Amino acid sequence: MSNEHGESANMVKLILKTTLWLSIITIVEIIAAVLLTDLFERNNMLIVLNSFYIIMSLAKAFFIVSVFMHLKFEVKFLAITILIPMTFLLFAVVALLAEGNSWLQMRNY
Amino acid sequence: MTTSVLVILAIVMFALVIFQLAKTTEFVAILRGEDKTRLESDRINSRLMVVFLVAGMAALFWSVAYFKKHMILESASVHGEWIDSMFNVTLLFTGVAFVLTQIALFYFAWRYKHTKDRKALYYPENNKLEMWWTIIPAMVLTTLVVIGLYRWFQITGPEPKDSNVVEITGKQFSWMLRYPGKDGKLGENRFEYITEGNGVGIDFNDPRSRDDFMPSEMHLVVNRPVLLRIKARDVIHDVGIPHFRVKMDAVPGITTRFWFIPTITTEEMRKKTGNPDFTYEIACDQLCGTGHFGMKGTIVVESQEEYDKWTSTQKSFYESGIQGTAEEKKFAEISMQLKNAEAAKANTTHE
Amino acid sequence: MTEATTLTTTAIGPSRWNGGRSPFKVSWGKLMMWYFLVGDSFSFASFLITYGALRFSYESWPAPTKVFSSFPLLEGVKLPLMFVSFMTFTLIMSSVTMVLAVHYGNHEMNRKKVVKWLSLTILGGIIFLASQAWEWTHLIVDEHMTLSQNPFGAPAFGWLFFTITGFHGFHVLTGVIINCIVTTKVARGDYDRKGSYEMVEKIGLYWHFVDLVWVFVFMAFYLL
Amino acid sequence: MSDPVINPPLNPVYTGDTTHRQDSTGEIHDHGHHEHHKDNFITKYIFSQDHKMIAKQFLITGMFWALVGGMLSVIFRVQLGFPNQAFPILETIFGKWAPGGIISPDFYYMLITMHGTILVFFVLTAGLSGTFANLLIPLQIGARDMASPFLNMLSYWFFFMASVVMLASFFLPQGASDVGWTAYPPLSAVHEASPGSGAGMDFWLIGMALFIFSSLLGGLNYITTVLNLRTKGMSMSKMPLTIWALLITAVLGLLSFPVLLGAAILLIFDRTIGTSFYLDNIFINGHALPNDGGNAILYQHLFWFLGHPEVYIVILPAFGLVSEVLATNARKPIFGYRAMILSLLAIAIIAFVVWAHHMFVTGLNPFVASVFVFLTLLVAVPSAIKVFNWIATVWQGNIKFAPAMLFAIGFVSMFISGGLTGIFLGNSALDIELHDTYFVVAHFHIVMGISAFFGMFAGVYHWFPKMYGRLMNNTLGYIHFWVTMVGAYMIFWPMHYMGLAGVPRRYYSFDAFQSFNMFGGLNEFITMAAMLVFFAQLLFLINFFYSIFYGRKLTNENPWQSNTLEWTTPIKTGHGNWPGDLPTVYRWPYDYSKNGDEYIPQTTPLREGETGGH
Repeated sequence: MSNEHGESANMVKLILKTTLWLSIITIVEIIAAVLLTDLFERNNMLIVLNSFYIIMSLAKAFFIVSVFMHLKFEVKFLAITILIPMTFLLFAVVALLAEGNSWLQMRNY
Repeated sequence: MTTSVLVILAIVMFALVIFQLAKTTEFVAILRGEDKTRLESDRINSRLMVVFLVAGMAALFWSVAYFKKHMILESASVHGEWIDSMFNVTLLFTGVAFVLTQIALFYFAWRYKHTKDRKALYYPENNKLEMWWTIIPAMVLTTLVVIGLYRWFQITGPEPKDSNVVEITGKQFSWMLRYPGKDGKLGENRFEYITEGNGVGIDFNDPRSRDDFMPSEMHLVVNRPVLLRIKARDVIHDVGIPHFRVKMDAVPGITTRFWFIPTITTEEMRKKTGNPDFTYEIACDQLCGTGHFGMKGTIVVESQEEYDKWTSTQKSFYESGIQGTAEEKKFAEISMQLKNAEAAKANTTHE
Repeated sequence: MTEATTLTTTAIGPSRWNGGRSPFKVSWGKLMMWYFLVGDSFSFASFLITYGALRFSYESWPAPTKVFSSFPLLEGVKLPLMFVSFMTFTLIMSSVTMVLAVHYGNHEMNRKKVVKWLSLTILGGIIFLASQAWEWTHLIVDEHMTLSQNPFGAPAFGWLFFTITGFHGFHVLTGVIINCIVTTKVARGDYDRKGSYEMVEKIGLYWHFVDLVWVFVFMAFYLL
Repeated sequence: MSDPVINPPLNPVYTGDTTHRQDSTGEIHDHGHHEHHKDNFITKYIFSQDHKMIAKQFLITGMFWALVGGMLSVIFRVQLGFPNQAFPILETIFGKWAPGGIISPDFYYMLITMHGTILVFFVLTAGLSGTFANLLIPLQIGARDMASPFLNMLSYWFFFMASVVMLASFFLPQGASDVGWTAYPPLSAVHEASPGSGAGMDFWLIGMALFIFSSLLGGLNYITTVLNLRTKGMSMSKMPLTIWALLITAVLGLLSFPVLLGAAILLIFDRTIGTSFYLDNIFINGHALPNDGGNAILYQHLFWFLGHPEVYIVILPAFGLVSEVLATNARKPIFGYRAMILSLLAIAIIAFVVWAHHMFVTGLNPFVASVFVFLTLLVAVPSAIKVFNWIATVWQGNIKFAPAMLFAIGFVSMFISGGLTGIFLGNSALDIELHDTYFVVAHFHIVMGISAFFGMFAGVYHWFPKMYGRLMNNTLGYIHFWVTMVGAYMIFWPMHYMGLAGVPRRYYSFDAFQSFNMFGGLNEFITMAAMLVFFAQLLFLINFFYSIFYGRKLTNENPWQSNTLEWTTPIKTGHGNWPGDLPTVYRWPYDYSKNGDEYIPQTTPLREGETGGH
């Protein structure tokens, strides 16, 4: 940890830059949701838009975790121990979405 | 009451006696010298290891032979044979592994008991050995997975085109069956139509449903594929038919399915087993409440002619149970309500 | 990396703790907070996965732009997603103020600045909670979207929305409470006396996590 | 949570490592917490923050629950072994639950449900990893205490509260939960579905929620302690396998219990506020429920996402304890230390991607199922490696048959028997035949019930001297082992035969079915064996409690001549563990019979030409 003034100022700059990015992404997402949903839906391209949201959300998550939560500046192995468990979730998401889809096929009455 | 007290007293006394004996051995041990006692108990225990191994293996083989007639259930369906052969293959591999590892474990335990004049071998690692005993199980398991999945996809795959369809619905604590009737098609059913009289919610507005019949016993044609459409209306149940190797949960809200081909008629089975009362039984295999253990259904497997004769005697559920009764009025009312509700919904969404 | 050996040489008193070294160069408190968040992310994930699975089991799903189209005090005007954008920005901004509080705590041990930024964070949290309260009330009272019915379509949307945003709101609420406690402690000078503002950093992690979860809750209910 | 840092300059790396302030006092007597003035009875025995005392609390609460859980099984085995036979004493004790001396079905289902819940969670999770993680982690890694002794204490008290709630549920008018320990909705969600689905289920859910908090608090503590508080020289590659196993167990718990909490919260909502996460189209007791649009299988996914790792949470600590006991008593290094760690890690990772193998016949999508078949059978590989390595550890050893060693060997035997049947069940096509039959009961009781118990017994016999400074009676230990070993096989082995015949589990009686009712004699035999084994456990309890007070006093701080750090502490270990400096570690913990020395403790500096590892 350094108390050097320059480093501190740099950090503040990085924080503000990250804030800017987060805001831009959010604005873009909302604009897309409000203006483009109908267009994409009509052309059966909603999946493109949805993938866009997911990628953008992951980008936002990356910014929050790496800069705000400071993980970028921690020992790399710490980051690894935190991120590896998240891959289990990835598998669970895929499996459960597949399941949800099959429930749709099986719904009765 | 008094006998129970006596039994408990006897047990307590017995425990105390054992305990006293154990304490005594401890004192004796101190008197005799601990090392000596330890060597002796080591010897006893190491011998018991071998005794356990031999006696255990003997008991295992004896009991398998003894229970063979009970535990090997004649498979009465096509895929049952597949499952049985898979079972045998798996048993072969696991059996070999079981016998070898148990023998090694107990033999080593006996062979390498503590002696003063011998030192244990400092042998922390052998990569080659470890590699082999990773690769061999992996290969065996791959084989089993391949066989297993091949069969799994066959069993769970689409049913043959000429399958009969039977709908089976679980409720606490019985099974309700529905056959498609003469037209060969099951009518629609809908949850909202369920009443005590119309147990599976048949939609009588659907013309296909008018000839559906609901027998109390399941009849199947031998060597003819049958598709079970499995439903539940209150909690989860499970259609388990051990002789056909059939098992599938009945889940409220969704329809599950299982198809199979019965290969042995009830008559033949009676001869084979020498049991004149033999019946195929449906059991509930998923805990569904306090009556779970009595949730039985019965199945008759018969020839096509017998089956046709049976179907011809069955009365349609609509005609025998609904038509002209209070149930029909109730059904009409619900129909009306549903229609109105749907219309109202359509209106609001249009807004 | 200061090895513990230097400590043992000073022999007496505090140096009795002569352990090895932390592989991650962090205190146990921070490590514990991190792993707590990993665990908590699994509980959120269980809810969001539930959402995904149930949503995939429906033919149709209400369009978020239709459901969330009101703004307080502007009745009758359709402003799709505008209010939630406001909420999202509140949360992002409160995250920024929090990270600044952490920063000034760690780097400058500047009590005044830390208190200022923490207070703003709390304010952001409260605004967010108030907004959520308005949104819920509006949906329940005006739109009649409740746990058992949903005029916009699939009933599951309603109860999933209330459960998941409720669980998130609960996290925000606890975050606000903890922030209040820590702010008082900062103002009292507890951490100056202690010589470390790490507590601010730890609650900061928690607060950012709440923001992080919102990213996905937002995506699930308002975008997809 | 965070306490003031004392003298930060002296502790530059560990700002925040303040619970070790007891070490910073300079005066290191028996109790370290100088701030806690004197230990009175309450701070020493009840609200103790000493990890060793908390371990004992976990152990004794766990033993209480094991006794209760075991008793429940004996009672319901009476019904299975002697169906419809009246035992008036049952009515005397249980009143309306056993009218005419015959257990009622309601009571039977309540018993099996609570038996499962208690043994899986309260005994084999809290009692096993709670005890040994608390006892061994600080002692074996060379730490004064847990990272946060306060949270550690809280962890026990949450467990205690969970216990109270669970115990209280037995006395509800409608009885405790009776829907199976897995609590599948709708049975568990709909109040009228079953007598125990009402208040009993509420208590069950509250109890489980408290239990989850306890596990999470404990687990967080174990993980941070192992990662952050190791003594000098105790690198990850020098940790005893017990610590590895306990660390991985804690990670599994940390990741999977929150999901159970999620599942439980949704279930609570379904029960109380009218959501329908798990409910759809339910018509019960003559009326339809308003709930609409959920799915019952969803709960099973969430439950087993915890449930499967939970199986490993139960068995991994036993792996660790057994590895340690085997190496110590065979006077031989554990074979393939690195392979043991890697297989632990592999099992832990696979644990998270196999949960749906509990659901092959629940209407799971067949394709999804096939992925799970593949992943499930993968588990067998690391498990096989472990078994072979244990056997190789015994090979060419110089085995001392302490009771702990007997249980360790018994564990390996049980684990083989139960593990191999898992290969049948993991293969979905075969699972069609075996699912929910006694084959499954046999499988999981042997592989995670008895095996984990054997690991626990091995641990208790081995570390009892560390806990109480006295020795347990060996003869009683031998009797305990042999009766349990033989008896456990007698109980569970024949269940395979019943399972093959398709006999379903959770049946109160088999009278209704001619397919299942031919095992009467066998059931009677199993019941007798179960009683025998239960009484053998009483012997263990007598031995345990007697030895606490009257056992032979330890004369040597290292009775088993073991290498690990806990045996370098004094016989009466105070709070803070080591009276002087913490020990420094130079070598791995398995230097047995190396270069002519019978054992070389980890604290022995390396000799000329030696490397620290193996």
